[in-house]
Amino acid sequence: MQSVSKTPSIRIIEKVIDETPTVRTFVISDANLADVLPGQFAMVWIPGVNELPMSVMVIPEKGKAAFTVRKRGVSSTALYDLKAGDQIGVRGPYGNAFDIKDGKIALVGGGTGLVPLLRLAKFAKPTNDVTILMGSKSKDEVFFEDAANQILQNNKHQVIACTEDGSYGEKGFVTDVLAKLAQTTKFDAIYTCGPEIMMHKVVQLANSKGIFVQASLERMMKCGIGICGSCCMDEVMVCHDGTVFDGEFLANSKEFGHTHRAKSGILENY
Amino acid sequence: MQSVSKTPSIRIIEKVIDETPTVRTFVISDANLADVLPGQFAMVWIPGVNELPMSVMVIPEKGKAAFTVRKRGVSSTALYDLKAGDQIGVRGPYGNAFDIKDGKIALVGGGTGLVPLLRLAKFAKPTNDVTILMGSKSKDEVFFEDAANQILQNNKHQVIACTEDGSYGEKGFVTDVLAKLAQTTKFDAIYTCGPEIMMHKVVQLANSKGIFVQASLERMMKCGIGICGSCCMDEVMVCHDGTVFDGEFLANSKEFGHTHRAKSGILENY
Amino acid sequence: MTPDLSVSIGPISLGRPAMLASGILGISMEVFNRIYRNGAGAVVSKSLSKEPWEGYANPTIVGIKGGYLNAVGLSNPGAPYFAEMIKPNKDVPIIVSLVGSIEDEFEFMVKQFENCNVTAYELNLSCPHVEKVGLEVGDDPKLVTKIVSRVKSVAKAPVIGKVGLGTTNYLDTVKAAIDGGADAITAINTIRAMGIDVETQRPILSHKIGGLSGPAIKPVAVRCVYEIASKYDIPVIGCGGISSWEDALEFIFAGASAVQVGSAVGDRWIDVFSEINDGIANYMKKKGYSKMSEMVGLAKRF
Amino acid sequence: MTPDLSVSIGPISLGRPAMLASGILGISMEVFNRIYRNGAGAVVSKSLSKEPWEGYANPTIVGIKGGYLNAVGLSNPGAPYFAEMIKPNKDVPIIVSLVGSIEDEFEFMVKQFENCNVTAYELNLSCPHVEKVGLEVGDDPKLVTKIVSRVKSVAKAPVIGKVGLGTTNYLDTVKAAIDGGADAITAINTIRAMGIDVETQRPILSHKIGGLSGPAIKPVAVRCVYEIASKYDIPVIGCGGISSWEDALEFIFAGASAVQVGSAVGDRWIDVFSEINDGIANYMKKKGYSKMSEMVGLAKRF
Ligand SMILES: Cc1cc2nc3c(=O)[nH]c(=O)nc-3n(C[C@H](O)[C@H](O)[C@H](O)COP(=O)(O)OP(=O)(O)OC[C@H]3O[C@@H](n4cnc5c(N)ncnc54)[C@H](O)[C@@H]3O)c2cc1C
Ligand SMILES: Cc1cc2nc3c(=O)[nH]c(=O)nc-3n(C[C@H](O)[C@H](O)[C@H](O)COP(=O)(O)OP(=O)(O)OC[C@H]3O[C@@H](n4cnc5c(N)ncnc54)[C@H](O)[C@@H]3O)c2cc1C
Ligand SMILES: Cc1cc2nc3c(=O)[nH]c(=O)nc-3n(C[C@H](O)[C@H](O)[C@H](O)COP(=O)(O)O)c2cc1C
Ligand SMILES: Cc1cc2nc3c(=O)[nH]c(=O)nc-3n(C[C@H](O)[C@H](O)[C@H](O)COP(=O)(O)O)c2cc1C
Ligand code: FES
Ligand code: FES
Repeated sequence: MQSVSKTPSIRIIEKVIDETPTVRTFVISDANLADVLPGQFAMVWIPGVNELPMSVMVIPEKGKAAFTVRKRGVSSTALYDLKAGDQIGVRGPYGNAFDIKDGKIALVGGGTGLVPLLRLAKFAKPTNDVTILMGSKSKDEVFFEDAANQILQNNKHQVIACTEDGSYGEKGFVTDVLAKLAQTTKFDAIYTCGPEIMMHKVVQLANSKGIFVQASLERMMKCGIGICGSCCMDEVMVCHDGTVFDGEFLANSKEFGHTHRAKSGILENY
Repeated sequence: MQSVSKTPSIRIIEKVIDETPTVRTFVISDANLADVLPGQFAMVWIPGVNELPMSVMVIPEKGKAAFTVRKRGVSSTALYDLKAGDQIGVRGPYGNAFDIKDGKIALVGGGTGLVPLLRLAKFAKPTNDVTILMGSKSKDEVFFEDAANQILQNNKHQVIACTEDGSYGEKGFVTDVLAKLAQTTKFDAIYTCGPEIMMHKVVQLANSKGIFVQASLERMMKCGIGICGSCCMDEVMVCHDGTVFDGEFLANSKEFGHTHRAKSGILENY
Repeated sequence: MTPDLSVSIGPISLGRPAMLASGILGISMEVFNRIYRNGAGAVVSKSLSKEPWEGYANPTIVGIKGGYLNAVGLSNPGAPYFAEMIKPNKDVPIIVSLVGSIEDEFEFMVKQFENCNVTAYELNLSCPHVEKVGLEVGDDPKLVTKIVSRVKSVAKAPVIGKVGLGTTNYLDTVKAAIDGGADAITAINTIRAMGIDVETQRPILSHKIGGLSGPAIKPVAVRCVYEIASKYDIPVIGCGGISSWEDALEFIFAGASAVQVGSAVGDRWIDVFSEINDGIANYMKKKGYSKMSEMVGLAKRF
Repeated sequence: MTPDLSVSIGPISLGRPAMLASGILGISMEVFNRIYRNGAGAVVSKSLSKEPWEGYANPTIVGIKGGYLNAVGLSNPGAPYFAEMIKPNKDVPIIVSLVGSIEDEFEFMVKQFENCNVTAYELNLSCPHVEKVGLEVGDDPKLVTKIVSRVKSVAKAPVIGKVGLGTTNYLDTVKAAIDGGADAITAINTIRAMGIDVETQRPILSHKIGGLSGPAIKPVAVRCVYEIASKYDIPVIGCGGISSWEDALEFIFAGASAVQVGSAVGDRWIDVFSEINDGIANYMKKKGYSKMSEMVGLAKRF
């Protein structure tokens, strides 16, 4: 059984890796988080600032875990600005995990949505033929290409970077590239994590072709453990019933791809 | 590891055995208490009346435990008067246990003090040659003779009942009978439980002959778990450091055989 | 004969004894539906204010030894938004929790629910970590009487006062609520508490002080229910640390007519409701009770 | 450099930060000796009354989820008997806990200790389960001031007021003790609580209502220490649920100058004192503190 902590434990940031001009990876030692399942997340406390849900990034060394953070608002920027030696608090791991199917699988991610997908890649079966599609605006926002190739070195695999401006890899939205690919390749399963509009398109595409699909969702999270309700979507709590949901469930969701709740609990449009 | 409960759990009295006109044994099912070590006790709650420390009596059937109660004051009488089907609460087991030595051992008990000694007999090594001395005033107060023979059936053993009036077995105080016996038999260890004056004599005798000796003591008990201090004797808590103490410790005790504390904590003479 | 798990809390009748406590998963109609289907007797909404509130920054809820510490800061979508959301509801007994500082606010909020199916209003007189509302109201018995009687005068549904341990005697708050015409009392809210992280030397919650919930507070909550039920003739709803059918019965025996379950959802998930229902039904069968009301307050006979 | 574990609580100086709390193993000089040798900074006696008290019938102390429930009923051998017992004591810092209803009783008791080596008096203003004393005194701030000032006028040793959560604002009790001249405050006592056995439907304690202690109350106690230390300029001794060095530091950071350990003795035995000493010393080494006072109240800077 996985050991789950509900109280923040302080960890020292041991290493900071610049991934892009706005994305950094922070490495800590945490035996508990080192082995989380793909899709699971932790609550990361930036003392004095906020506590944010974060997917747990794969780190090759035993007993190490990491968070890959994109600098956005106040809180993620405060995290992004931390240095080696600084303290953060972590609790978790929380949430369910992707179900890994046999055969040809596609992982479709955007930005830090790649974090759970790379962990999924790490859990891939030797027989999985893995295609990773990574979307970004332009060349300087591409990251994790090497990490992906490294993790999948023993699998048949391809890593396809897609940039909207065509400055690197395939040109276009990652969803368009996936659609093209899916015309010729018969995927057995598609997994996605990233901006909700992107995931919504991926799920629609997969559902229309009858391909098994799972998406890892984001919502406003406070407790992370199914108490406060702030992460609710339809009748599920994304933190507890998810973050990973099947295409079938998502096809019936009134909220997925359309609305999410603000801090007050009011539904807002994407 | 033994599982120790600090909260009373309700048990149904399944059987009541009359041992003498003033002593009864009450059988319950309790996997936890069935296997306590010799010397350990439980706190027995007589709902609406009191909660008393009680040694746990050996019952041959698996998963069963029992209390053997002498009717004395209000509380023990209330317990004594319970019937099959009535409820009592139990928590425990608490306290330490006798150390069982090799060779010839003597168990010297009076009244319900026999309870932990019979459990010790049950834990005897196959190589132990066991002498049980049971003291009582007169014939109708003798009990556990059969139980003792039964428990020790695979050991070399003798069960000697001693009555003060000579109406059964050996005539005289159990301590006198022990003294006589010890002149001819070289005991490797002596264990005693019963009235403190009796135990005091047994310990003196053993110490004077250099025989290893242990006694299981009684004191006023409230918590049973080393919190309240009501059972203290010298610097030890009888419930937690005992109830079993070595002859060496007892020889240095200012209180053993002389004083015990009343409910208020005031020292009173025996 | 299967025992009847329905309960009456004064004028309020519910099919099952355990409700979802306020502030737990309490902002979405779909979630209410799910929890009701899973065995809750009713759902109590998150405490609603006149306007939407964002609440405090995280950490707002963390686990600690014996339970949880929270200072969510009463984030809620506001009464008008919430009323709109529950308008279509027909089946689920919803108890609307309200929070505010003065009578007028409460009146405004109750009016939002005129066309809603509301089982009762629960007035939060006891949130321990937001200024000017909750406990600060509950600690002012005169204000409590004013608020309760105003709500009584405008509400069509029964009114419950929810109390907790503040800086005045909570029994005076209960009395004040009774004087205002309250139909029932819920006891208790979380207890004001704090956790400090030893490594950073910082209070763990962003608000520093919050409320303690979960098993840790159960013995205190049972005592409060027992005291209220012994002292006053008003139905009580027990709340605080209930996570099993035994816990629920402990409150019933102390004098509660029904119970609410909060933190246990974080430990046992929403299965906790059917576990409680089944456990109580078995107990009733074993002991020969046919109705819940036969068990209310049985501990008081000793 | 080994860190200095000595603490000053106003006029009281102790060699180590953790004392044995009142009512725990607290009636025998030999036991006090043993606990002091095992690392306690001082021992607080069982609360003593003018005359010996027998206390309540068992069950008086039971374990429950998160801690212990007790209603011992303040059984104690009485101040005169106890004073006689500790007369020979030279080495062990003994804090004498006193309980009573009026100033005269306290004066009588203090006088018993004229020829004893008393480190301080701790006035129990907070026992939650005996009538006319403890909390019923603490809930009456005027009486508190009277008692404290009377004790101050006759006692040669410093005077500590021990508070808990009663029916008035405990901060008013603290204020009243300060007004009476108290040298320090101990916070908190057990919290009024109850457990009911579901099988028999009976209150478990013979006195029915008792006090909750142990880990369950720690977050509440930390909050109280933080509130007192933030509001008043008086040294505070933290008490409630401390069972590790981390727990002890949590209270220190909240503003306590020293701590008391009670229930943890039932879980970790008296080794708990040296565990706390060692843990704090290691922490100080790691973080570069040389004196305990450098750490007092550090959480207040956030
Ligand atoms: C399961 C999950 C995994 C995630 N994994 C990653 C990851 O690996 N890398 C990454 O960069 N981001 C991740 N995020 C997103 C991240 O949690 C933040 O939402 C994001 O960094 C935006 O923060 P901000 O700086 O804009 O917040 P601010 O601008 O400071 O946000 C404003 C307010 O909104 C709140 N807020 C916003 N979003 C959330 C949220 N989801 N939960 C709680 N509070 C919120 C903040 O508390 C704050 O009060 C994940 C989110 C979820 C739900
Ligand atoms: C470790 C241990 C094991 C024991 N095992 C047995 C046993 O197997 N069989 C047996 O018959 N007796 C046993 N006793 C003795 C038993 O616990 C009672 O002390 C005894 O039955 C006397 O009770 P009473 O009816 O006289 O009490 P009462 O007359 O009701 O006693 C008066 C008051 O003293 C209190 N009291 C007296 N003695 C004790 C005590 N030791 N602890 C707590 N409260 C006390 C009662 O609470 C009561 O309030 C044991 C005692 C101890 C300490
Ligand atoms: C995260 C959280 C939020 C809460 N929000 C509210 C609230 O909005 N209104 C209210 O009256 N009580 C609120 N409470 C208190 C609960 O309703 C309940 O009274 C308390 O948690 C004790 O019950 P429990 O131990 O079962 O959780 C909240 C509790 C928690 C843990
Ligand atoms: C069995 C028991 C007896 C107690 N007796 C007293 C007492 O006589 N006087 C007093 O001031 N506090 C008494 N207390 C309260 C403790 O001193 C302490 O304040 C409380 O238990 C909280 O600390 P803890 O959680 O470390 O036990 C008693 C507590 C227990 C458990
Ligand atoms: S974040 Fe609280 S329920 Fe999901
Ligand atoms: S009975 Fe309480 S310490 Fe032994």
